[in-house]
This record gives sequence, C-alpha cells and structure tokens, in this order.
Amino acid sequence: MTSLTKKGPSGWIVILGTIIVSALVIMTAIAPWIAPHDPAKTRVGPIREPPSPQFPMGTTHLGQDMLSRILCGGSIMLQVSTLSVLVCFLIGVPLGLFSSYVGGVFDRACSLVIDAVYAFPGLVIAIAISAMLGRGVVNMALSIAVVYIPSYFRVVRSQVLSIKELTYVEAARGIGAKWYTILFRYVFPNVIPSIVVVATINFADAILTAAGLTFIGLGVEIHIPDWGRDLTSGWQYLSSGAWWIIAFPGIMIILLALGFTLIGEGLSELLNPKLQR
Amino acid sequence: MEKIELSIIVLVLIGIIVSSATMIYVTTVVSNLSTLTDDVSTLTESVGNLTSTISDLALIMSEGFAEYAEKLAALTARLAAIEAGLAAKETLIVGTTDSVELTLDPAQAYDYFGWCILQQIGGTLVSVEPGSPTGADFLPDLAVNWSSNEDLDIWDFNLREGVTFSDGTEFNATHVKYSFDRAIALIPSIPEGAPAGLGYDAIINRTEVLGTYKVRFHLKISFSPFLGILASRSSTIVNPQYAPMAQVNYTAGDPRASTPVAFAGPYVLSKWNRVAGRDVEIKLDANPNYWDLASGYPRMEYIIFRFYSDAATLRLAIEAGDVDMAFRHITPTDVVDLEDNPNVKVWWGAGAFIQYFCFQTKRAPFNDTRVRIAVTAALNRTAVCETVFLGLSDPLYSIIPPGMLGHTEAFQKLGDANYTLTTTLLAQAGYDATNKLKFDLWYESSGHYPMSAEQALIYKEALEGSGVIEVTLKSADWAGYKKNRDDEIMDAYVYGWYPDYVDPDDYAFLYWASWIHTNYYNATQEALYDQARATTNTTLREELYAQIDEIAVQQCSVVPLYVSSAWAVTTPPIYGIYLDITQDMRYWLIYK
Amino acid sequence: MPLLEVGSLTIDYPTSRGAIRAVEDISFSLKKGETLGLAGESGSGKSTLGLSIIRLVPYPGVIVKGHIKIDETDILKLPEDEMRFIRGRKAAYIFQDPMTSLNPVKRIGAHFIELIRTHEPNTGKEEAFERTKTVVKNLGILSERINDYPHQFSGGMRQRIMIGLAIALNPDLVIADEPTTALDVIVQAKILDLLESLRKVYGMALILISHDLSIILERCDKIIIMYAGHMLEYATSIEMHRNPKHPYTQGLLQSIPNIELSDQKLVAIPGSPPDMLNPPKGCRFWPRCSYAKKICRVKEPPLIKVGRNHFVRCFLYGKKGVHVERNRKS
Amino acid sequence: MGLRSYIITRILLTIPTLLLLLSMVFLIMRVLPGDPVALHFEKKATPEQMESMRRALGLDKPLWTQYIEYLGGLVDIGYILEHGYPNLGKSMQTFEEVGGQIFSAFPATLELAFYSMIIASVIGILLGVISSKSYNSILDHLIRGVGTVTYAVPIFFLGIVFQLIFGVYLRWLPTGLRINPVVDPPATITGLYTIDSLLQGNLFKFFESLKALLLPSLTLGIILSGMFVRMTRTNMLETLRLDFVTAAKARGLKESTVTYGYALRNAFLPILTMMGLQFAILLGGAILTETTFSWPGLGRYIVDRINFRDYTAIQGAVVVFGLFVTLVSLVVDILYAYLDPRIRL
Repeated sequence: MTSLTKKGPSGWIVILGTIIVSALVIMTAIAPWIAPHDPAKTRVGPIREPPSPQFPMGTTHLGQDMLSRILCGGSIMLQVSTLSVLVCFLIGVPLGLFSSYVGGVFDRACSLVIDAVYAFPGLVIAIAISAMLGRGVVNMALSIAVVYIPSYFRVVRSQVLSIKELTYVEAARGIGAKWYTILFRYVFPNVIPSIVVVATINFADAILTAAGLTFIGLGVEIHIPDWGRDLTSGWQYLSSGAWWIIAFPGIMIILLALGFTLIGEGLSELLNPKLQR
Repeated sequence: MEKIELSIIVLVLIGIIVSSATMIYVTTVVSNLSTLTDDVSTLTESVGNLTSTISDLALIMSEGFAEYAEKLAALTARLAAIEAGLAAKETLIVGTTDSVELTLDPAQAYDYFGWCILQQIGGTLVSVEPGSPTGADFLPDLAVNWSSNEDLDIWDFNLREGVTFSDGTEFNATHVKYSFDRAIALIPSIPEGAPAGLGYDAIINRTEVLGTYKVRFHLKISFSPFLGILASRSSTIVNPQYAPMAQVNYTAGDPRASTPVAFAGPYVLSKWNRVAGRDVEIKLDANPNYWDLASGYPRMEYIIFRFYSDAATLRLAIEAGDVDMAFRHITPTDVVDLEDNPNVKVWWGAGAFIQYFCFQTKRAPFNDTRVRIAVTAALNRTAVCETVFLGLSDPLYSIIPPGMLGHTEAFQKLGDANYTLTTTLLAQAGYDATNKLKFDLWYESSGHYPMSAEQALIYKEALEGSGVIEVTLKSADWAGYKKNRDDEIMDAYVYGWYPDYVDPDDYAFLYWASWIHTNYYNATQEALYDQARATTNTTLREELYAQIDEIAVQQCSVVPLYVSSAWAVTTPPIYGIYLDITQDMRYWLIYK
Repeated sequence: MPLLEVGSLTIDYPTSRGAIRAVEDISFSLKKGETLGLAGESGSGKSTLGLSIIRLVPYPGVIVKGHIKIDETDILKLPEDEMRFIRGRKAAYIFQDPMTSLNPVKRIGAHFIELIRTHEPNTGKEEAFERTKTVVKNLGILSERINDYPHQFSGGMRQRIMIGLAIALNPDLVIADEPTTALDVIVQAKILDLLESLRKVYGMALILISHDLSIILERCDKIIIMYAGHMLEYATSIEMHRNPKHPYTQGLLQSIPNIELSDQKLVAIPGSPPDMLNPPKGCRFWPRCSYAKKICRVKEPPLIKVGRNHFVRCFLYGKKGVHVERNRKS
Repeated sequence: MGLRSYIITRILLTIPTLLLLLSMVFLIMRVLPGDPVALHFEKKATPEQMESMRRALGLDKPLWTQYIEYLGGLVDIGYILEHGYPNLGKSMQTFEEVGGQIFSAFPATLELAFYSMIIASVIGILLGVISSKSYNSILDHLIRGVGTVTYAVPIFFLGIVFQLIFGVYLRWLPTGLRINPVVDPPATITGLYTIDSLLQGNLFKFFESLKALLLPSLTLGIILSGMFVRMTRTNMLETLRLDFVTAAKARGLKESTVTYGYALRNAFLPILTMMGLQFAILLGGAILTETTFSWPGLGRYIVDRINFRDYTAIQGAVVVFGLFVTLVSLVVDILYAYLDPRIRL
C-alpha cells in the first residue's frame, strides 16, 4: 500500500478504488446486523414516503425501508460479479494460454469464435443466455461470463504470443522443459498483471451488466433486496416523482462500479509503460 | 484552454441555449397546433393555415424585430381560430399503451385491444347494454329481437333491415350464417383464435337461414349464456367480400385492413400502421352507413389512438393535455395521484379480471386438502389490494366477480390471514413451527399479469406470518411459466382470468379446468355447472353457482384472490364513458 | 552585442520522488554568425538546454532560474503569443530523428507553406508555394516532390527537409540537436556540409548539439562540455582540442578514434553517468574521475578561468589546483 | 493489395463470423425452455391443435432442416428484390414477416446510434484533447474523473435521471418515443425522422423529433463519451510527445494548428479504430436506452420478443445487429485507409 502511494496519482487512484470497494463489501457484510428493518418486509412505513427522520432514505412503493434495502442490496451484485469474474478467469485464461501456446488450427478456431463473440453487442448475448438459464445469481453470473471471456482470452493470447518468443522462454524450451512447465512457470506470471487489469474492469462491467439484466426483467427474485431491482421498480413510478427510490440505489451501483473502475484504471496506468514519464 | 476549444464550447452552449429557446418558443406557439394536424384530407384548411403559418414564421425570421410581436399576436389568434374550428369537428384523441396483438379478424383476434377496435368497427347480433351491472342485459344490434326454445338449444333471430356494410353491401341473414360457418371452419387452422377459445365448435351445431332477415342457430348443448357469446367480438358479422372462407385477414399491411369497408359498426378503420409488430397509428372515422346514425351515433367524427409504450409517459401526456383520454394502462399509483389533479377527471368502473391461487393437488404437500385449506386461510387478500393495488382492486371470495350472477362471499369463511385455522389444520397434517410446511410459490415475471412479483412478495409474507409455513418464491417468464404449468412442476402458482363473455358460465369452471393443471376434478361441481348452463332461471342459476363455491371452499383447489377495477382518465369536458363489467370502451357513445 | 545570452540557467524536472536538476547554472553567449558546440553523453542535459533556448523544455521541466536573451529580449518573460514569433523566425530547431519529425499526414510542401504563412500572414498561397519551391531546390530535392508525403522520403532527404524548414524564414539562430545521429555515416557528412554551407550563405549562428565530440571539434567555433547538467568546460574548439583541462574532456578526446594514428589506444571513461535523482555530492564527475580527491566528494568545484575564453569546473586547477599532464599523444 | 481487393477480403472474412453468430443464436434459442407453440394458447389447447400449429410454423421438421431453410431464406435474392429486405422467416408470435418488422424498427436504432455517436465523439474528443494538453493539471484530473464516473454509471440510470429532471420536473422534453404521439410522424423516406422531416421541409416535425431524440442520444452519447475521452487522452498524450509535435512547436506554428492539425490528426487514426470497436458497445447500450425511452428500435424489439420465445424474430435481429457492426467496422477500416496516407492504396 505504501509503495502504491509513491507511484503518484495512479497509486492513489488504486487506493481510492480499493477503499470504496472494501467499504461497500464491509457494509454489505454487516448489513443484516445494522439494518433498522427487514429489507424485504413490506409496509414497515407508509407507501412511497419521501426521506424523513424515521425513514432517512424514504420507503418503496411497497412501504419497505429504503435505507435497509440500500444497506443489504449490494450482495447480489457482489456475488454475481465475483462469480462471473471467477468463471471468466478459470475459462478465459487457461483457454487463452493453451490456445495461443499450441497455435495452429485449434488456435485459429478458438480465435474465430472468440472474435465473433467479442465483436458483438455483449448485452444481446447476455440477455439471450440469461433468458435461457432462468433467474438466479449463478445463471446471471454465467451469462455475463460468456460475454467477458473473450476479453481475457484476447489479452492472454496477445501477451503469450509476444512472451513466447522471448529469449528466456526459448532457453527454457532449449533445456527441454515440459510445455506445461513453460506455460505456467514462465509465461503465466508475465500475463498476470494484464489479467488483473482486465479482471477489475470485468468486475465493474459485470456489475453494470447485472444491473442492465435486472432492468430488462431478468434479475433475481423479488424477496431478495437488490439495488438493480429497486432502481428498476422505482423507474416504473417515475412519473409520480419518487426520486428517492431511483436515486439511492443508482448512486450505490455507480459507487460500486466506480470503485472497481478506479482500481482498474489506476493499475492499467501503473502497468502501461507508454504513459510513464 | 485553447481559443478554438473555448469557441467550440461557447458555440455548443449557444447552440443549446438557442435551440432550447427555439424549442420552447415553437412548442408554446405550435403545441396547440399539434392536436390538429392529423388528417390532411379532411383538414385541408388547417393545413393551408399551417403552411402559411410556417411561411409567416420564415418571414418573421427574415424581418426586423419590431414587427415580431405584432406578427406573433396575429399568429396566436390564427392558431386559436384553427383550434376552435377543429374542436367543432369532433376528434377524440385517445392515449394508450395497448397494441393490437396480431389481427382484427374476428376469427382470430383474441386480445383486449384487438377486440376493442373490432367493437368500434364491427357489428354483432346483440350487444350488452352500456352500464349493465351484471353484463346480462342485452340490446338489439344487428338483430332486432330473438327467442329460444325451452331446451335453450335452438335460437331464432330477426335481423335489422336496411343495414349496409360500410362499403354499401346490404346486410342479410346469409352474412350471419357465413360469419359463424367461417369462424368454426377456421378453428383447426387457427386454434389460438377466439372462436376456438370460446369453443364455438362445441356449442354451435349449425346456422340456418330462415329468410332474408331471419336466422336460426342449432346448438349442440343447452346453453343459456348464448347471447353473451353472440355479443362477444368473435361473433362480429363479417363482409364475405373481405373475409374469404379459408383465410385469415385484417392484419396490418393487408390493404383490406386499411380500407374502411369491412364491417358494419359505428366506425370504419381508416388508418392502421405498425412498426416491429406494434401499433403506431390507428384512426377511426365515423361510418357514413351506420344503421343508428339517426340516433346520433357515433357522436365523435374521428377517434385517433396515440400509442405510448409505458404508463409513465401516458400519464405525463394526459397531464399535459396532449390526449383527451388515457385508457389502459395508467398504473394504480399514477391514477391515485391523478385523482388529486383538478385538470383531469378519473372515471371508475367495475373490473372483470381476476387472479387466483392454484395448488398442484397431485402430490405432497397439496394432495392433502387440510394443507390447502390451511394455506388458503393464511392468505391475506386485503394486504395485496391495499399495498400493491392501493385499494384499486377488491378482495375476491368467489371465483365469480361481484356484480355478476352467482357471486358469493364463500371464501370469507376461511378468512384472511386466519392463522388460528392455519396452525390448527397444519398441526393435524403434521406441520408446526419447527417442522414448517415448505413449498415453492411461483409467479409470472414478464409482466403478463399486473404486479405479479409484488403480489407474490405479499403472499409470501402473509403465509410466513403464520409461523408454520416457509415459502420459496420462484418465477418464470410467460413462456416458461406456461411450460411449467403444463409440466406440473409448480407447487403453488398464481394465475389470472380475463372473461370472454360476461357470464358466470365463463368463470365457475375455473375451479376444475383441466388446462390449469391442478389435477383437481369434481364431478358434482361439473354437474352443477352443466345444470346452470341449461337454464335461464336466474334464481336457480344463482343457487347452483353458490353450491359450486361451497364445494370449492371445502376443496381449495383454486382460490380466488382479487378482482381488478377499471379506470379511465380524461381531460374534461368529455362525457359518455361507461366503464361497466364488460370492460368494453364504447367510443361511439363518447362526446365532448 | 551578443545574439544569444544565457545566464545562470537552471532547469528542474519535478517528479513524485523529488526534482531532477537537468541543467544547473549554465551561462554562455553567442554572437551573430558564430557556431557553438554542446557536447556530452546522453542525459547530460544538452538537449534540455537546447530546447530551453526556444522555451520548449519538455514536460514537466521548468526553468527555475536564470535568463535567456535573444537580441537583448529575455524570452523567458515573453507571453506565449510573442514567443511563437521567436520560434521559427528568429531561432529554428532541427531535431535528431528526421523520421519522426515531420507530420506523417501532411505533404512536404504543406509544411513549408504553413510555416511561411503562419509567420508572414500577408504572403499569398502562390507566393508561399514559389518560395517553398526555391527552398526545396536549394536543399537538393526535386521541386515536384513537394506534393509527396514524408513517408515517401529517405531519412537523409527528410533531414534535408527539416533543415529547409529551419532556414526557410532565414532565422538568426539555428539549433541542431544531433542532426545526423539517426542517419547513415555517408549521409551524415553531406547533411553537415549542407547545414554549414547554408549557414554561411544566410549568415546564421548555429548551436550544434552532439554526443560526438569529433564532429563538434571539426565544425564549431566554441565548445561547451556538459556532464549531468553541469558545464564542465568551455573553450574555443582549437583550445579544447589542443589543451583540454577537465579529466572528463580528456577522457572524451581519448575515446575519439583517429585514422591517422595507427597505434592509437582508445580509452573509455570508466563507470556510467550518475543517477540524476541522487546526484553525487560535490563534483558530479568524481565517482568516475581517476584524479578525485577528498574535496571533490564534498564541495562543488567553481568555474575557473584557465585561459582566454577557457573555463573549467575542477579542483585540479586554480589556487589549489595541480596541473595535469596531457595524456593525449597527438 | 489494392483497396478494392482489401475491402472484398474484409467482407469475405466477416461471413464466417456472421455464420458462427447465427448458428450460436440459432442453437441458444432452440434450447430455451418454453414451447413457442404453447405460448399461443392462452387457455386450453388439444395436442392436435398444438401439432397443427407446429406444422404451420415449420417446427415439426428436424433442427438442421430448419437451419438450412433459415440460411437459404437469408440469401434468397428474389425475395429481397421483391420485399426490399431479406427473408428472415415469419415471427412465431405475430406471424408477420420478421424482415419487415426489423426493417421498420431499424431506422429508429440507426438514428439513435448516429446521434449518440456524434455526441460521444464531440464530447469525448474535445475533452480528451483538453485533458491531454493540460496533462496532470486540475482540469485534466477533473475531466478524467468525469470520464471515469460516466464509465461506472448504468446507462439506464442516467436515462432515468434525465427523464426525471427534464421530463417529469421541468417538462421540457418527452420521456419516450421517437416523436410526440400527438404528431403524425413524417412520411418515410429514409426512416430517420429528423432527416425525413427536413427533406419535407417540415420544421415543426423536425423540432418535435429532435426533442424526442435529445434525451436518449444524450444518455447514450454521454456514457460512451467517457470511453472516448480516455481513448483520446491516451492517444493524444502519446502523440503529443512525438517529435513532429515538438518540431511543429519549434517552428512557431499556432498552438491550435499543432494540437488539432498535427497531434489530433495523427492521434485520430487509432481513435477511429477504437471507435469502430466501441460500436458494438454502443449497440449494447442502445438496447437499454431504447428500453428506458420506449424507443421503438431493434433493441426494444429484441427485449419484447425474448419473453415470447420468438426465435425467428430474435435471430433476425441478431443477424441485423451483426451486419450493422460488420458494416461499421468495414467503413472504419476504409476511412482509416483513406485518412492515413501511409497506407493509401
């Protein structure tokens, strides 16, 4: 951490992002103990009550306490994004490593498929897959993962292709190292920094995509508090001017996504030699 | 910052200011025009005025600032004149979020808005009297009087003479026979159409022409609600010239649909455009050949539908006065808000849409009647109606909605959130606070029913409030939901019903309807139902339906939840709106 | 009246880990038509110094002290608008790499026309075009080629163009920053000859920046030896050649190969340039200096006059200084 | 390789990509739960009725036959000449021609994408240039901050906020649809309302459609501009450090000439390429924007149709999206070749 602060503004950006993300994670984790009401319980107050001392963030269209929902509502997004990043990582990275290392027809076929997915509006694919799999955290995470695997694949592949030709890898091959030794001992460590950057951006994107899927009506069940769902249901009461149902969850989503974006942006600047002056 | 950047920013800012100023100006001056610019052919004078207005506008721009105010005053005056002229022409602008699903062919149309348009442009033999509380008071339409035999399986109709279709074709008995023969003949090829849904082929044996203006229906069964079926949109009399026997027509893009000639109703369809399977433009013109012109119907010369795609936008439009009337769907929240708005008027009416709770009775836990009754007793209808529908729906304790023949309060017996009964019965079945009754409650998630998710949440809360039930909420979109229903994998689920014809006959059978897949069947109930269908004695029918309800309370296979109410919002002065139990909007009765 | 006068110029590059002093306390002056050589290893601050003369110290460098006067005007106090007219018209700059110094998406002619019309707005398009043709012809390039793009030219040709752009407005001063380093050896001499002949024709002053002392010795009147931002020695080129004082200068001269000396022993200076973030205390050169004494590590030596127009920054000279025998054999 | 053969190769290369996408979507749609046939029966249906329906929709044939027929329909030139759009099959929900439905919805998406792209480019490039020029200053940090935040904003949230402010509170701008429903849309020439109304000289309709267009395209444009700012800034920073920029400054050229004529002109080429890549993201964002603003375009069409398991409709829309993206990247590549004299062929 201290070494980060020495790297100038980029280091600070990373720290800021980490603080935001960890604050939100902690908030979500302890929410069940600090939430004043059961977030799903209806009619704890009047319907669509504006922020008041009793309900600092107002109430929803079902009379649920907005504050409790804000406190608890991040868990779904965090779960979805973590899971999707994990899936992407576990599929995209080995696939990228293997495909680019092996090369040949396999590599070309993989690249073709991946490029086709990459060049396409990701949300369309996510929506289609999500509709196919049905609701739930895991299904949502999977449909998002499919969209972002290509990013990992491409980054890993381009890195491996350049690393593969480096002298020390050639040397390792020369002394008869096994392909998996070369891949995981020599190549993989060099790819990690780029993957970390992709992963943080993936986190932010996954959160936004999850919110988008919820907005289209493919979110989780109603009894689970979720910022995305509150934002969506608030939108349906837009014309009655209940801004608090829209504003608070929206800001929370932005904060969470922003946290990850900041980490990603800071890291990529730290790791991009082109921009170091 | 660089000069060029500054200048671009300044330019953009100026652009925004200028364009918004222009926009505000143009809107304020011309917004009154907007309601008037619709029909180029009939409103040539207003178009002429508009063009000169625009050229004046151009003139104003080129001329000095001094003449500006003067010109503007003249312009405003002229606009007022145009508006006055148009108001006299009687155009009703209706805002809606509805869209015709597919077609306006009576042999296939089976959606609310399709039927709504059909009702304005088509004629049926009889029609329900506007404002009828039960929906069982019939008025002559294309038929002037009718009679049936004792067994209720032969019905004779004397037709109105001198009626012509909008293209001038004379209406006679052959058209009636043709319409029903066609509807039944098309059932195999369009099984999803209304005649199939209503079971025309199971009811009507044949149609016989007794004379130029006399027609007889031979039914397969004794059927008292036959007039209700005849009043429905699927019994609209078609003009053979535009409705070939073996072919569905009247879809958008079909020139015949856009030609205002096909039917014999108060209006003709003069414009119908769709984009991506949704309506963008529908216009109705008064039918010059309408048989009841003498009585002053239709009262408005033109009906123009404006299509909004969400309720919020529709609400803003009616508040801004962009439309004369907003009908279907202003949300409950919005309509409650709008009641406080002095500039609009909210019209209330009875509803006929009901929702009901279904149990999968073929396996545990709901193969045990005690468990079903216990869960029914724990439901809280009032909470749903108050919280979700803001009091705009009413708790329903009988499958037949209030106002209709045979409505009872049978399920009141079990109460709402009657946890004593729940715990007692569940204790008998072996469930208690430590060994809770656990089941999945399913709801539809793609907006097919109103506020499904919110409803489900309240049901769950009420059920779990008993302390002995644990509910897992699950959902599927409409496609998946129906598949799950057919696959019988859902423990408990919420379903809805929209009547085809306003008669208890179209509701009572829901308790055991096989397509709901509850696997519940009760021969006694069906016998009572058949008996009620075969008599016109209302007291007897009422009693029979009450008995059906009684059995239903003991069995709890399908449990009624709530009945909707209907509302429309208008900008006054608009009169002649009847929101009765038929759910029909009769636009030809509306006037300003 | 000197054309250019630089006084105690100090330039810093602030970084997050402290400031790097790229140029420290450098003073010199240049008369019209004179040529000055700036020699030193890469990173010695000679390019920064060169760019500072047209006030284009690369980001994030800042001039913290000193003055630069061109024709008696302190350019450091000029507003940016007026500074623009110094650049190109009074003082022109020729960059090291001709391959990257031209706008790849602009035609050659357009570069010239743009330059001429920027500084002389009254010039018509036709006239600018004619002038471009003349300049290009003087460079030894076919005038038809002015409609070509930079990538269609070779490196030598492009450097000719850069020189052409530098002299097009007949400036009083041309700063050539390693003008030949990126070029083939054969082309190098041609380019320098072209530069010299044009300089003579137009009577311009020239500052030639190079890491190659031999080129500077050959073509300049005066020479400044730079090391880690400091001016270590300043002398006329004859004096420098004949009588180099500073151990660093001596080392540089020894590392120049001389074809005429068949038995020449090329000696490299041991060690490497210092880390500019933590420069050595005292004399910057002491870690590499074979004559370093205790005082060199503690105190910074002052600039001492050791002859007419000859200054050196070393404790070996002056009151406490010891004369060092010239090692060079020639 | 000449420019023409380059373009032809590019087009040929996109065919396998499109084919792949098509097959993927075809398969995904087929494994979705829910029988499209059952959907048509609100209440009751006999197995025979279901079977006849299945036959009518061609669902009784084996999967690969359906696939081949689908592909065959796509390249049926005669059909295209007759209708003006390719044969994408009949909608499983409404039985209308999917090609026709998409053809009617596409201009809306095109118009939205076009204006959003303009807004995003103007905001993005301008701010990116300013930011890069004032590198590491407060202004730079501010612009970068705004750019980063826009990246983290859910697109529909921005749209909703705009609706709330400009639609509900201020009532300046409509919250949805392409033109105020009270106004008849301009007669179709290009399908883009703003252009059609101008072509017909109807200023009133032009303003009306512009009003409706403003919020959606601003929403999409602003969200996208965050990425454009970042791209522009990075590329400008790299370019500004290149010798020819310093050389241009050393020649005393005007600051604006140096920034825009030299640096931006050169940085623009990589920016252009990336803009092409962003286009897919823009279309993804368009789906949410269209849903938010009830914009009757392709995105909303897809969302509408997914609930109905309308295979053919979704397939068709996906193909059109794919073609659109392909076309845009093709145009970008050609533009690149045109703008960069080094690869002018």
